[in-house]
Amino acid sequence: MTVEATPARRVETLDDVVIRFAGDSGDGMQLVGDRFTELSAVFGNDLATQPDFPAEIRAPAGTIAGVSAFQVHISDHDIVTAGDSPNVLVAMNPAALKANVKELPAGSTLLINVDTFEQRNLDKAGYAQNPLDDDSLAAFRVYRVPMTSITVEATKPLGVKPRDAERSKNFFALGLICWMYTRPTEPLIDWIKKRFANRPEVFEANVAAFRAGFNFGETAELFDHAFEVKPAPLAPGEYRQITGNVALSYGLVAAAQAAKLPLFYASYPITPASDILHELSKLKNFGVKTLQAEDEISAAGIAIGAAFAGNLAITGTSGPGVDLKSEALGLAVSLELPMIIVDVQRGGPSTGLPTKTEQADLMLAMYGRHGEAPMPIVAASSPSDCFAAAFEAARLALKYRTPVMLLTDGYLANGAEPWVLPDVENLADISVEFATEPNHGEEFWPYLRDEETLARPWAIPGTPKLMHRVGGIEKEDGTGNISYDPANHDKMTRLRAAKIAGIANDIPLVDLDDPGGADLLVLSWGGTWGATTEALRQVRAQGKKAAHAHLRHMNPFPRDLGDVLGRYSKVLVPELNLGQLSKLIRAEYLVDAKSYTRVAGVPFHASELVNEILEMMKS
Amino acid sequence: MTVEATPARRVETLDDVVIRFAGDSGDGMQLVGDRFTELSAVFGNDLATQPDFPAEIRAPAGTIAGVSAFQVHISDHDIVTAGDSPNVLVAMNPAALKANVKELPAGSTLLINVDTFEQRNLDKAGYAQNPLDDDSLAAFRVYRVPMTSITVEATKPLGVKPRDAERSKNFFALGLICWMYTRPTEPLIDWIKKRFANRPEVFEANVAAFRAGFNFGETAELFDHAFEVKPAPLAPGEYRQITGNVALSYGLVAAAQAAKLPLFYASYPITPASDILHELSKLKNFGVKTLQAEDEISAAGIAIGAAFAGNLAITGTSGPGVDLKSEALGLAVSLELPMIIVDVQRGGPSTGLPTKTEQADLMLAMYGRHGEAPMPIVAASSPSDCFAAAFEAARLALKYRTPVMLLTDGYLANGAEPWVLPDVENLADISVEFATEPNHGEEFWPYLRDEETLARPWAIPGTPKLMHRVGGIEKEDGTGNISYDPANHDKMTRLRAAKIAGIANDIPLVDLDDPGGADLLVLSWGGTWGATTEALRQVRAQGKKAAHAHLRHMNPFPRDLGDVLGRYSKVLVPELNLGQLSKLIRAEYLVDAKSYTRVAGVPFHASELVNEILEMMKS
Amino acid sequence: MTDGNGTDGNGSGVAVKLARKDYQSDQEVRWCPGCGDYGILTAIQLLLPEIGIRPENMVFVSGIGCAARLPYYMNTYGVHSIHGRAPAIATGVALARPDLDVWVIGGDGDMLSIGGNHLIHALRRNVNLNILMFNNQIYGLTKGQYSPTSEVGKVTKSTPFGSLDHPFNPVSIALGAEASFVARTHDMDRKHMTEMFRRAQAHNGASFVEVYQNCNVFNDGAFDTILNKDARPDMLIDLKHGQPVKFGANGEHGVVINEFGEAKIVSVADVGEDKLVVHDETRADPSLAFALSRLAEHPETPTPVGVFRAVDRPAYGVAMQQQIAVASEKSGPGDLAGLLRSAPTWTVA
Amino acid sequence: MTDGNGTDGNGSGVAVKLARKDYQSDQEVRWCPGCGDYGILTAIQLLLPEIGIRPENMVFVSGIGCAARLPYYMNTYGVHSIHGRAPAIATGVALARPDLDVWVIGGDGDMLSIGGNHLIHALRRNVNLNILMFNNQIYGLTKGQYSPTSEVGKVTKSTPFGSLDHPFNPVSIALGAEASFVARTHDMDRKHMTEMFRRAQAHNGASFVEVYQNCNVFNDGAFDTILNKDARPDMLIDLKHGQPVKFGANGEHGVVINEFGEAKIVSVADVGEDKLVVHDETRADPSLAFALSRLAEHPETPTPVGVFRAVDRPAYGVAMQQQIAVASEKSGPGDLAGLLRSAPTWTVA
Ligand SMILES: Cc1ncc(C[n+]2csc(CCOP(=O)(O)OP(=O)(O)O)c2C)c(N)n1
Ligand SMILES: Cc1ncc(C[n+]2csc(CCOP(=O)(O)OP(=O)(O)O)c2C)c(N)n1
Ligand code: SF4
Ligand code: SF4
Ligand SMILES: [Mg+2]
Ligand SMILES: [Mg+2]
Repeated sequence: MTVEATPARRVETLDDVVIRFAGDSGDGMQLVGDRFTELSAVFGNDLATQPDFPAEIRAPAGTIAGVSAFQVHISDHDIVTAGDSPNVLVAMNPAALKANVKELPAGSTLLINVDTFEQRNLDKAGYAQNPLDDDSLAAFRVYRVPMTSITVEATKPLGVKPRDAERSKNFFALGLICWMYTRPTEPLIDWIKKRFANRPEVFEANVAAFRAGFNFGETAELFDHAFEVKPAPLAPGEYRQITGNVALSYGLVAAAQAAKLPLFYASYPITPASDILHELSKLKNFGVKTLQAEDEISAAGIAIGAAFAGNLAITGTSGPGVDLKSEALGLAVSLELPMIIVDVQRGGPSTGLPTKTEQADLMLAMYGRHGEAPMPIVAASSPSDCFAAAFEAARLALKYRTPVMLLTDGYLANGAEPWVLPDVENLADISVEFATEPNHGEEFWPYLRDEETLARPWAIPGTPKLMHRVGGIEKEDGTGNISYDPANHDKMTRLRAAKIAGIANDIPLVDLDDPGGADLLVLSWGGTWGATTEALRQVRAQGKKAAHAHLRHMNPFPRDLGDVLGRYSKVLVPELNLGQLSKLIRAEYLVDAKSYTRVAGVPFHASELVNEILEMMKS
Repeated sequence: MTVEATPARRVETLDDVVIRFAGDSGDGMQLVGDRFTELSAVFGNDLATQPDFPAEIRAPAGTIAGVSAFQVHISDHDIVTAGDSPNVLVAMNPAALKANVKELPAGSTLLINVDTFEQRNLDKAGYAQNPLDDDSLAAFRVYRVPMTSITVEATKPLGVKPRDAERSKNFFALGLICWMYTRPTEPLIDWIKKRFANRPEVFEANVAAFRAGFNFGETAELFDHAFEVKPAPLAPGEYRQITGNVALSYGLVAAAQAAKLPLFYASYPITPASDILHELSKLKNFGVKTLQAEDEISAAGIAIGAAFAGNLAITGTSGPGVDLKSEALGLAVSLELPMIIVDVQRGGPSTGLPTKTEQADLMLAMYGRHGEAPMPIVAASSPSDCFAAAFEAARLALKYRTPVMLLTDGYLANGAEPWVLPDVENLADISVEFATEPNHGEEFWPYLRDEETLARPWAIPGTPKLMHRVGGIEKEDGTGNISYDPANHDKMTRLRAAKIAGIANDIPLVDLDDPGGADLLVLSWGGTWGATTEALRQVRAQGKKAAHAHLRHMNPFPRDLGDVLGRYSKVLVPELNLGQLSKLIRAEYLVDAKSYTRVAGVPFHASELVNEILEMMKS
Repeated sequence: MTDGNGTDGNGSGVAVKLARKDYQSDQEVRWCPGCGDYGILTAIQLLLPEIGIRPENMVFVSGIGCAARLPYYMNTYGVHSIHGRAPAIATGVALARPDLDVWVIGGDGDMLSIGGNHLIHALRRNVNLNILMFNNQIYGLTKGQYSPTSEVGKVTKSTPFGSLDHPFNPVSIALGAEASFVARTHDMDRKHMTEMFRRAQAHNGASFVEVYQNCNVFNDGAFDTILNKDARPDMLIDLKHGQPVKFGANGEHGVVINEFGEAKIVSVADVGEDKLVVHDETRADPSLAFALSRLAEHPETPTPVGVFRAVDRPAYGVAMQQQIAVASEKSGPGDLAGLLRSAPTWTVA
Repeated sequence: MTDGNGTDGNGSGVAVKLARKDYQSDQEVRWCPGCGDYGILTAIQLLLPEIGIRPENMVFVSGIGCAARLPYYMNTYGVHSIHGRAPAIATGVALARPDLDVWVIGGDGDMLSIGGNHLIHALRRNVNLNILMFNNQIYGLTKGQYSPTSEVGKVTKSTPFGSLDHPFNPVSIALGAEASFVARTHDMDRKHMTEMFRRAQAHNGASFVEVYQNCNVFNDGAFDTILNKDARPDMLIDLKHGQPVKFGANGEHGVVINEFGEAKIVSVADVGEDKLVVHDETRADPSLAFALSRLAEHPETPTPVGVFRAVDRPAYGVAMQQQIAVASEKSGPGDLAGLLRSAPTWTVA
């Protein structure tokens, strides 16, 4: 039998709710967070999630540094962020409470595992006195639940040892939340069954804990009623949940198929980019080649070699790795070979905040190579959008024979959202022709360019009659032979620049969202799409008019960006850096863009953007 | 006895002359160029030189690729460039003629070593027919001199074998030029004596060749008269000739003395920066430590370690090396340690044009690190100015505990000019105090900042009670302990930025050269100072009004730059890149600066800037 | 390497013996519970007071990784730098200040993958560094990818079908890189670790110590076959200078050098004690040390621990100082005014 | 490594024998007159037609340096890349296209200084590359600084008072890095070079060949003591598989392995022929090769040339292909639509 909500009970309906599961790294918060998310997805809510791992390897249990949290936002309407702050916080221990309570708005709900609130844990969390005994939590609706002990009780009949039993307490918490928000329970129990198929005792303990949690909500006098969040009217289609790193990996695989080329991914592990390597290394049956190089320079070099040899070559990393690849990327620019560099941005400078998000590598992508070495830049705007962004990066790289920088960030990489599966049968054909014949009488000139795209031919080893040498020294226009001629260097420098600039004619115009009559434009890019979009919804909900343009192509910009900017008397550029895009557009279009920045390693809150926008409207 | 010009002979006086010695790499053109320069310097002319090496290791003798040239500009007035194009070309072989003649204005003088104009050499140079036999040189005053054979003749008496004798032909050419421009000859003969002291036969041969050349001018009917360029009324003082790389090396040594710190230079050889390593490695008795590292990353790391240990630490390289150092420089920014990175810019991207000059690393210096990692940038404007620029870079690095980027270029590095020796007794004191005591009660807080400069204390190993750890992970403001706190990261990011921005209050205002009434401002930076200054002199000589500002500090800019720019309706920014400074000032001050660019690996010609300026005045 | 007197003349005139706490920072130690790194840290912190170099004269430099966190826990000067670059940064410290005692701490990825080049060059230069490489045959901090010391076929996050790379033998590569001091120890035997660290610190020049370290989260038990208590006698070959290479509970196993210069494991009973190779750390030729290093193809076979090689060679920092001393002796202390006039000068009145 | 039939089926059906010219590009060769690089280039261009792999199936990858200019002179596919990175770039070519024959060319600075890490990792991975390192013990292209193979005390532009760094022995470091094929030859003996290059090319996996090369401009005569015609018999030890290691005009000198596994030079008369070590390239254990490599402390002592080591080990590219084949076999060719559905999906009508 499965747990059923008694039809009689009262249920209050909500538009949306933001729940954060917080506990020790060892408490399995990410796991129950994922489960709840999937239940809600399958149930039909729109949703967005945001995990928050500790940066430490594994900080001591019970300490603030060791707290791991998972926030999920579910709703009955289309949403774009994981929510500014939670309405409900599940705190498995004092540290989890302390680390998260300050973000809680007054009136929100607290589910606390009281069993853990004894002296040792309070000390570890740095609580002078037990917050449950003073009025520090007065502003919240606090539920004190002995999660551990009930879990142990519930699993005793199975003969589980207490120490093992305790491990299931996260499922108790999940059960309770599932009751509170009237989630279907079967899929979860099936999942536990599958997951722990070969460890029946664990399976049983977890199920027992889950049911205990669910029943606790049902029977305990604590809660006078449960809530429900109705399914959202999402666009029809087949959906799945996906994180940015997985979407990006699939986007690369899709691009390789659409280009009819083997995929070669060379990388050196680094947070938060490692999962792309992990994901792609599973896909050997797709013919995907992955190599864990000895360092990032090698990974970039390997990708260059693979590109020369005719593969769709990618190297992925985060900021520190991009620094190291700089010289190799300059070579790729000079060789004019197709290739993608993925930069999953994290907090900098230097080692910075490895597990946090940031947008501060835009200038590095633009200018992080000596000499004039221009490179197209594509930025993803949401976890699922990483699929399309990767595909677009591949299209540009192949068509224009150029390295392309693909920017995502830690928030997109680990965040998840529902995604309508694309129709893989009808992916755009982005395949390009290899050169097969001499292109200059009997000779082959590797730098004889296509008039329209200015791309040079891609002649791969194994092709008779097209043997040629390429290198990083300046090349004679056309023949590609070494040339120290001043005029030729000037010409080639401008040709390389013109080729990249010309891409502006091959990308969409600014996708402008203007309700009409706005004189303020919010210009955003990359991972802040969600927060910015939500902010504008709220602003408009207040009857105010503001326009929004979100950029995917950071270099070159859409060819109409100048005109668009010109139409607004006020331009606001919100960024998780000190104003990098704003510098670029000021230089390019001489518009007095105002930049709103926050460099805290966390996504924007829609609310702060709303305030900023309203402020600026006043002024 | 020494050669003396017969008093009788007629001599025409010139304001200035530009002479270019051109021959095969093996012909010793750099050597005679240097000698002529020194003679003229000691004679009292103002002068500027510009060597032009072949990029090849050693291209086959007689080929265009193998041509090596040396241009020297001597004058009786203050000059700032080596001259746009030569008035006199000495061509030791057909390749030298072919490679250089196209730059010769009509009416200029050609001294040709006719002995080399036989078929083999003409073929190697790619001459279909002998240019001496057709009228292709009609526009020039051509002197056909059998330099080789006369040299061989002149040295026969000494019993020198013809093959060896030929080697002295460069001294023949030098002798001839010395006669033409009435240079004193003793110093030269003394020099030859010293240089070849232990090879008397070579000494005698060279002297004989030199005299033969001098006498040839005197006696041959070819030349109806000689010329003279009177000494220039230079500012009083003791002068020497100096190249940029040597001046920079001495500037670092001076800075170390003025800072009372040991100098540590870690580098990996790369053209055109290697000579700094070569120069400093000679100065062991100055206590200078130099290390040739295994690569540029290591060199940067070694400098960071030396800085942490309390040395004045420098790492020098060119563009490709700066790419590689990016990650380490980000660490230095995060550690807030004093250090200088020298970038002797060369033609890029990638290997580019290693022996040519360019200004295309400005954006790399500004933005070539992931995350927000600001760094002051100092740029030298002439060969001798590299001394002062290095000193200033050290001052800022030490005072603000920050890595500083010092930009020079291939033209400054190898170019030479007379330099008034600074008074080393009265160098500014740029020494800073090491921390010696706890700064927070009993504790030492490595990131407790000086209120005025925002610099953190420099506590070096060996100091009791101040033991501390620094690292690249974000640090808590004050204590410097690892901190993942969002607000702290935002604060530290802005503090690092504010520290660098604050330097604007510690550097001179824009040094503006405005004759009054100008509405056009030419804004230049770095190695183009000479060409720009010369261009403005010529413009003004035509009675036109234009202002000039040349920047030494590229980040931060002088605090009044915005005002200055605001005063002019037209701003022209000439650069040897695709407009990098112009982008920076457009973004910063929203001024519609027009950028004039050339990326040909060679310095600007004053003349092209003159045209550009006049054009812009018209518009 | 500085000489310490083992006492902290704290101004009071009274000499206070240095203690473990003098080398412990106030930072909470943060490795996973059960991590081998704890034991190594303890061994270091217990040894230093004995050596007696004062904390302010010590610098711990590391790259990035779990191992590389160690400097934070030392109450000395320290740099937690960037991935792979610790040997370079430490070189700068050691050459700028030969008076300091400089330690380099890092993992197998930090030092042999991204940092491989700096390591081998520091070793050949013989910079005076005490280099401890914690080898857990995995990338710990990035949560479990294989490393250059992982065995072929290793299944990790980045190699779900098993790794293809033939691993480095850290001792072999160090010897191939002309190292003057090379040793191996492991996190299960504090006494042995302490002895190896002591020797490394005492050595003039670069000393390289490989420390087998258990990552109980991502590569638990990697060394069990040789390190679990019962296995040790038959699986650990304790190298002792001047003594025949023997092991086994009753010294029943031994090592001989065959006609190809290869180290082979034999039964002492069969070949006779006198046929065993007598270990000599001080051989100018590293061939013996190299041959012995090959016994640990991977830690499934009997594995030598102890000092493989310890030879005298001028330390780089000292030689650098000497060059400066000699030059100053010869040309006198640098005179800047004179230097500026090293080329012909002329005066304009 | 591709198999070539030595003929160029030029469509015409008539098979044309490949000749030297088929491997020569139209670029003028530009090294200093008298540079040892010329001879090496000639040896390569004369060998290739014999091997018979068609030019279009060959790729020459180099870094930066005089040596690294070589690819421009080959009428094959080629990449003149950036300083030190050739082994990495070549790895990408070789793994993307195991059907190609990939050569890596570079100098001692390119491969052992800035490129050291990529080299040792390419060797341990056993990527199918033919790596030729032209060792002139100097930086040629940058006009004469010392290199990681320069002898201690070398006076160069960057070390006017003499260098302090103990040099690498390229063969030793390659062996320490688990190389499966290691050889040494020199630019004065085309026949020997040709043989070594042939062997290197035929080897499956990474082959490393050190080529002593004279830089007559910046380090002229670096190898004279061993290479000048009269010296050679007594100074070059020509290693031959399966034969006792002997040299000297009349084979009067020999090499024995002593009880410490060290290679020592002896007089054959004194010890007797049968005491000489019999060279065996194929030993699984690299100790013999390593011991022999130590004979060339620096080229003033008798120096072995020839193949030190040649053992079979799966080439990385082949193993990579196999993993893919097996996976495709097992799970069928990749189905993108299925992949997207690898997580639970739900449908909104
Ligand atoms: C330039 C750069 N690349 C990659 C990383 C990510 N990273 C940090 S530590 C590490 C390897 C950790 O393994 P190891 O060095 O063996 O140390 P352990 O954690 O096992 O002690 C990696 C790949 C980084 N921090 N910087
Ligand atoms: C990143 C980078 N650093 C430095 C250089 C300068 N550089 C070019 S070749 C070279 C070394 C040349 O020596 P080697 O590799 O032995 O080749 P050789 O010229 O002796 O044949 C150096 C330092 C460069 N081109 N790129
Ligand atoms: S991950 Fe492994 S190595 Fe790192 S701290 Fe945890 S147990 Fe130790
Ligand atoms: S510099 Fe040396 S190595 Fe380079 S080409 Fe000339 S002789 Fe050859
Ligand atoms: Mg490890
Ligand atoms: Mg070399």
